[in-house]
Amino acid sequence: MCPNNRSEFQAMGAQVTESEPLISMTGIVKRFGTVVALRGVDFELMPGEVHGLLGQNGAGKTTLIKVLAGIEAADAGEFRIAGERVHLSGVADSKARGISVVHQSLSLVPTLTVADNIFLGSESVRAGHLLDRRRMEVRAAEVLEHYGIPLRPSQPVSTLTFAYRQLLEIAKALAADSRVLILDEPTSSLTKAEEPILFGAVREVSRRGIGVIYVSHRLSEIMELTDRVTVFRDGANVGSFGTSQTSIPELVESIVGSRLDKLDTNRAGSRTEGDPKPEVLSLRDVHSPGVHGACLAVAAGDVVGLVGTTGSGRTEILETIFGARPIRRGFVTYRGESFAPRSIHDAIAKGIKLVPEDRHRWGLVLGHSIERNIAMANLPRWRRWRFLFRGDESRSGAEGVRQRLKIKAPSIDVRVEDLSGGNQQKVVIGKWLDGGTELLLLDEPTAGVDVGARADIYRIILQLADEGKAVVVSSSDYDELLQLCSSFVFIADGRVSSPIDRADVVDERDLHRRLEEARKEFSR
Amino acid sequence: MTAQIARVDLPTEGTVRRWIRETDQPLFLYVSFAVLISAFSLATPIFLTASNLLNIANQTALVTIMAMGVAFVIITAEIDLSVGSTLALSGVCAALFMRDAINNWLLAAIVAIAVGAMVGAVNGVLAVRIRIPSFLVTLGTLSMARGITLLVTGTSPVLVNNETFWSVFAEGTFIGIAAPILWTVLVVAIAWAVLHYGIFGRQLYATGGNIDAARFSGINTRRVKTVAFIVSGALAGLAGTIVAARGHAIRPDVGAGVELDVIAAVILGGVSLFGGKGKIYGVILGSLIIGILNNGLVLLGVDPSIQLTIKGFLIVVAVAFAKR
Amino acid sequence: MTAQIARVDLPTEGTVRRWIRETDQPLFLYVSFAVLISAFSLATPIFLTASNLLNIANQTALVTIMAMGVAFVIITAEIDLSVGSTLALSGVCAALFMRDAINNWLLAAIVAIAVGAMVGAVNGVLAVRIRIPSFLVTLGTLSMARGITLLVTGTSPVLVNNETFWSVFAEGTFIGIAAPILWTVLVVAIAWAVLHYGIFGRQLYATGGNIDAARFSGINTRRVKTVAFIVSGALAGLAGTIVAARGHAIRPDVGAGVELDVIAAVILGGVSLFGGKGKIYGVILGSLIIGILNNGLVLLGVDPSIQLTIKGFLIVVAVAFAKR
Amino acid sequence: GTTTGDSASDSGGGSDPLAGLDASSLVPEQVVAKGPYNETSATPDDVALTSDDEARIRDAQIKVGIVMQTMDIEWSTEQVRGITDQVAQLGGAVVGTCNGSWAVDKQTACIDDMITKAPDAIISIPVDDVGMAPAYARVAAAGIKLIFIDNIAKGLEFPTQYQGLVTADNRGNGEAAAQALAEYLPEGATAGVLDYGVDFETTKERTRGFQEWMAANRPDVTVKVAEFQDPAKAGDIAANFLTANPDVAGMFTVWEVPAMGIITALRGQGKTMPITVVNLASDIALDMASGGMVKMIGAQRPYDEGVAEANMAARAVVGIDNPAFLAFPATPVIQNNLLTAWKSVYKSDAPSEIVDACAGSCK
Ligand SMILES: Nc1ncnc2c1ncn2[C@@H]1O[C@H](COP(=O)(O)OP(=O)(O)OP(=O)(O)O)[C@@H](O)[C@H]1O
Ligand SMILES: Nc1ncnc2c1ncn2[C@@H]1O[C@H](COP(=O)(O)OP(=O)(O)OP(=O)(O)O)[C@@H](O)[C@H]1O
Ligand SMILES: [Mg+2]
Ligand SMILES: [Mg+2]
Repeated sequence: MCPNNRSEFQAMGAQVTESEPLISMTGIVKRFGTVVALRGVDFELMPGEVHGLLGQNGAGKTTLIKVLAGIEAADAGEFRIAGERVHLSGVADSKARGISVVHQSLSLVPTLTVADNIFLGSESVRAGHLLDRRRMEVRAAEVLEHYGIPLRPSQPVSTLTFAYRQLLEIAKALAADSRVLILDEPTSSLTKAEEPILFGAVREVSRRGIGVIYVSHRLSEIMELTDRVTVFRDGANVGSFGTSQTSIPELVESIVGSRLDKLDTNRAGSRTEGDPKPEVLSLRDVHSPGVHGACLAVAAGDVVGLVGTTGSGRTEILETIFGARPIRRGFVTYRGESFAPRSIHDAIAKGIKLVPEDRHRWGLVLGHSIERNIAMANLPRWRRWRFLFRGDESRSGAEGVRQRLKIKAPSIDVRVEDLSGGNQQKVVIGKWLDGGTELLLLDEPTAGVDVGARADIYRIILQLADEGKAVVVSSSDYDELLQLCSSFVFIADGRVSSPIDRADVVDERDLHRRLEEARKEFSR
Repeated sequence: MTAQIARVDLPTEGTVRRWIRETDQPLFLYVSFAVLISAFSLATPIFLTASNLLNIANQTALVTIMAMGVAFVIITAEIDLSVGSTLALSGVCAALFMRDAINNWLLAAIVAIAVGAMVGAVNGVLAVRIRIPSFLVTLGTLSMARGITLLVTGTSPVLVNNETFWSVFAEGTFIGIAAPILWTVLVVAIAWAVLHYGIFGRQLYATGGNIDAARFSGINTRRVKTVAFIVSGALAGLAGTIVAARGHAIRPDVGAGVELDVIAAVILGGVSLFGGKGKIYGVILGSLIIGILNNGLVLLGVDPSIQLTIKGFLIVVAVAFAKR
Repeated sequence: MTAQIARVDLPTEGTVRRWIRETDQPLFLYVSFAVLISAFSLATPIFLTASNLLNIANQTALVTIMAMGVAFVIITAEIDLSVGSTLALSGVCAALFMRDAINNWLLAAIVAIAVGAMVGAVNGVLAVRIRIPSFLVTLGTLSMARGITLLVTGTSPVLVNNETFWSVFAEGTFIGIAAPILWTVLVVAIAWAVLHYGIFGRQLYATGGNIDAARFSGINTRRVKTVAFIVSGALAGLAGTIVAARGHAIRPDVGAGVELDVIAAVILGGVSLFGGKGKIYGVILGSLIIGILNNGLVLLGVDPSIQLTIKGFLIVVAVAFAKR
Repeated sequence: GTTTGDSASDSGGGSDPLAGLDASSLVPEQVVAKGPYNETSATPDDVALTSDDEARIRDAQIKVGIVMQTMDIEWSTEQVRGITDQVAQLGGAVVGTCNGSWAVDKQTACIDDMITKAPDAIISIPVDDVGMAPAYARVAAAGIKLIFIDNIAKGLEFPTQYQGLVTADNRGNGEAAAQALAEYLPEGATAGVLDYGVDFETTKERTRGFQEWMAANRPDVTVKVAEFQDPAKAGDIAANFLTANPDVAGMFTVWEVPAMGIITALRGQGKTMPITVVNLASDIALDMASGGMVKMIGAQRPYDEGVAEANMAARAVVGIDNPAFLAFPATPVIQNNLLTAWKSVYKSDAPSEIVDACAGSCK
């Protein structure tokens, strides 16, 4: 980044005396209609510290952040920035006070370019009202390059895939000269390959005395990155610990409020032994937009993990199987017969279901109720006399999903946009829980889902597998893959390696190493 | 624990407010509706007479019928500006059919509805397959249909000489209720069932709410949208039939500009132009409110140049006050 | 509501298609534009004469000017149906001001634009603060403004007796180009600068493209939308001034229905009704294409009924063929 | 084109062929228009009221409803004013005025609303002489008297279903307009007609009058016709028509709105040519006053018509027979009788702008 900025940063770091907290909140209360999102929360952020914020889905993390960002006004409580008591008048106000946020649900303008988005609301101007386009593009390029983010300033955001949008969100926050940097689940679909970009950036800014609030459900990240953690439960602060004094099991316990029995992952491995099971799906040299000669075989009871870096084309492969991308070349056989899904409609009718990567774009009608969203995917099941819709069955079905996945909402009539991120993801999974699934495709299935619910979802997936369904998982969370999968394939630029058995993989580092090897293979 | 929160907190909010928030029912419509009715019935005794109410129903019939179809289209986040011209074209076709081919009321009606459906299908295909913004498509078919109508009639009216046709679609009454009203009731009933109790309704809402999510849930969004356009066209065809029957003749320039009234009724009824939202009875109230305004202001003998102003004002107020 | 984003796969698609998508340039407009021009100039020699081209420019001036403002509004994902009535109201106010108060061309023009801006402000406040769907708000102000215009004039034209006014806004020429064209050029230039080189332009696109993102980025989306409505109103006011100058008088019923032409030009110009998208020169081409169609078909002496049909057809084809 | 250039110079200076003319010489000997059942027109005196008629009417305290085709134009306002004044004069009251907004369904609604208000008589101009017929039939069925303006609804019977029709001599005005325009057309010239491209009886009559007179008296003149269907677009159509036909030396059109369109178009093209038109309105009058392009206006008498309609309605209510058809004779207006004509049509002095613009050249 340009030197003058760095000096600005240092200047700001100097301003705040070590003793005084950058942010201190006491007794913050926030209600949404019937829901109490924050019930008297205390929170403190010191300069230069990386402060982890943990809690179940719906615990109130994002709400607290919205209050900090001036998006929501607290109903009660005291809020100080650098010792000065403030009542934020709005986002502009909190920006002006040096708070910049990476939001959980993407907040980019798809019709504008990367540079435009980075400087949205803080454009550089020439002659009063005219934009200084060149300056913006140059500065954008500097920021992106400085933090090693692989994006072109002139690229329109509508062409970016989810992971890249997430990186752009981060770049946007970094570009703002800020005192406080808030990251709300920035890694939900970043892979090991991009983690260094993010972690490097976080460490750098904290070195400059900037306070960082880091929300994540990936406890390993928390342990690695943060100095201090605060845990929320049902809108209340249930304690802050120095990261060094705590451990993952302890954190899990205080998050969930009870001890969580770890899945025995060997079960996943063990299922691959024994007599050969019928093949459900096989791709041979399949070509489609973004997929270049993919080969893949999935047998009943298998849980195959797709391992790849961002942009590798995992999403594309899944979408191709799902009929969302026209197959240009190659052979697909599905449950014995050759199969070329003409449309998603087609694939779903044949029992192929996809949990998409970007829940807001592909998963949900945000303005509709939980019930409507779940029903949307199960209309054939609730059909009566060809034309009519069995509303009661649909409601009880949705109610069942809500309880099974512990979706935190007053009722199934709540609009999905009013749910917390993780609870929204649960709804997306809930759409496909029951009803004629033969092949389940999961793209980042547990992005933003808390540890407790995550375990439940794993159980459900493994249960499906045991019932003889086939499952394909794309996840950037290697721990997740290791817990779920019976075998792995490695993906790079739309091509697929030969599978390896779960039993042959030791741990996350091992998995990452093998991916790197595979990518070298491909590039040769 | 989550459940607890729900149980604990639910009572704290008024059930009415919750009902409004959770279901997007345009409560305000009831209110402005009630206000209007009471205001007018206080102002003039004639207003609440049965005959006058039937009067209003009869006058709003056309708009209500077309509003049902247009609502379908708008719920899928598309728009249909062509209903006015479609009405004229299909009405004229029915009339010509009776004059030059077979003078049979039923066949004529079928012709009209078929023609309307065809226009709708054209709209659908162009908007959905070729992906032209439906605003443009339907603006195009609007002037095309009108042009064709003027051509085939040579701009002069087409007479209808078929007693049965007249009475089935306009003059006949059943337990004192005029045919157009009965047709409206029938259409509304079906639309209601389809939208709120039918599979197709769910598909419409999902498609309009988030077309990608709908597709990824296995809904054939193209089919859904196309069908919506066809329904809209067909209902415009029915409206055309009624117009031809009412006038014992139909002019090629009939129905020009009616699309705005129809869309106004739909939006006033709480249907969102961005799709995925709206209720049938909202639309009914919407078109009734407009009808009542027109009727009441005339009964009060308000000066027409002021009527315009008042009407615009009241519509805005109705909604504004609703949002409180 | 945020705009839907089409999923795309960069690597696999042709560079041209990609270019069209990435920069939402309505390429097809160029093409259909070229096609139209060549077709007409082949069909009739008069078409390409300087006088006729000025003719077209002069005819499209009003629509183009208003289209600029309406484009601003539509880019923020709102809509403005009231421009026609606003034109009439502000033109009439200017005329009355000159007749009954001070007969000064400049003050009169300022009055007209101020009145227009005021109507726009009303639209803005109702649509943005009270959150009434702008379709309804502007439909309301449409009939209110018209009603007021008819009231203050008693339906009779208001005469304008001010040579300077006539020549500044209508009859005067500069290097052979009529005043309305020059005004259009001026407005277009400013709109262009604001939209594509100004902060405000960014804010418009952001607000229309993803209002939450815009808000999260500290953009005062309410202010942005309100200003867009005000601009739209003010430009309708300018259009009203030109109308009054052209006729040496202005009738209260002028400009009825022009909103559809204006919106058509905007959408044809590649501006999305869902907001966040669109380019100024697209809008210009949009309104020119419509103007050229009207002009060419009359030059060819096509029967008006057929004209309608052809026009509708060509508009659809132009876009359809564009999407290939 | 050169032709227009010449005619421009003609119309410009004192050599204006109409300058010395007596406007009344343009009026056809007797009313040309014929009634719907080919009746010849009565005269306004035929519906005048004797003092004892008036007495009976006063006792009846008649209630009258008005249903217009639009309320956006001066002509309608004047009609309503004439009716309202006269009804008041006769001790009655206008119970309501409804705007048909050029739409069959809207005007049908108007009629039904009026019937609901149960006045003694309804005075109305149909937006659609065919499609409105059943609605108007209901008026008679409800025992309400019905007086038509300009045109009856097809198939209605006099006097059972309607009790009178009042109109202007549209065809006569067309003839007068043709005669006036002819003065400006050199041998073998081309005249243009900007016609309303919709089957609307009133305007068709005017065009018929114009074309019949030309055919009969100036066979050397070629008449070219352009049609508009949306009055708002008439100006553009005119501009394009004149560009396409540079030989056109003078224009006739069917009412003031398209006339203003032509004027605007010509101004835009920096051309000028003689225009004749039907219906007196202030904007075209201003142009005429200042010796502009409008040379002759075939005026109607909306206020007087309104008075006559009120009289007929009143007579019908108290059971006095009306003539079936009353057409007010054409009232040609040229620059030299503009001010007097205005006063006789609108019962008030012409607006000051017009008087100023005359600069003494009008009376
Ligand atoms: N706009 C809203 N309207 C109603 N309820 C809301 C709204 N926003 C949040 N909530 C509720 O507030 C509670 C806290 O939500 P929040 O998003 O802060 O949770 P979170 O800790 O961020 O969860 P996650 O880890 O899933 O992101 C949830 O129960 C949610 O349903
Ligand atoms: N910067 C980029 N701009 C536009 N398209 C990209 C970009 N990077 C990748 N893509 C396209 O997106 C496809 C997959 O991107 P995506 O990030 O979804 O891959 P993925 O393997 O699903 O990784 P992830 O699921 O973590 O995003 C790539 O194959 C490529 O076609
Ligand atoms: Mg959250
Ligand atoms: Mg992906």
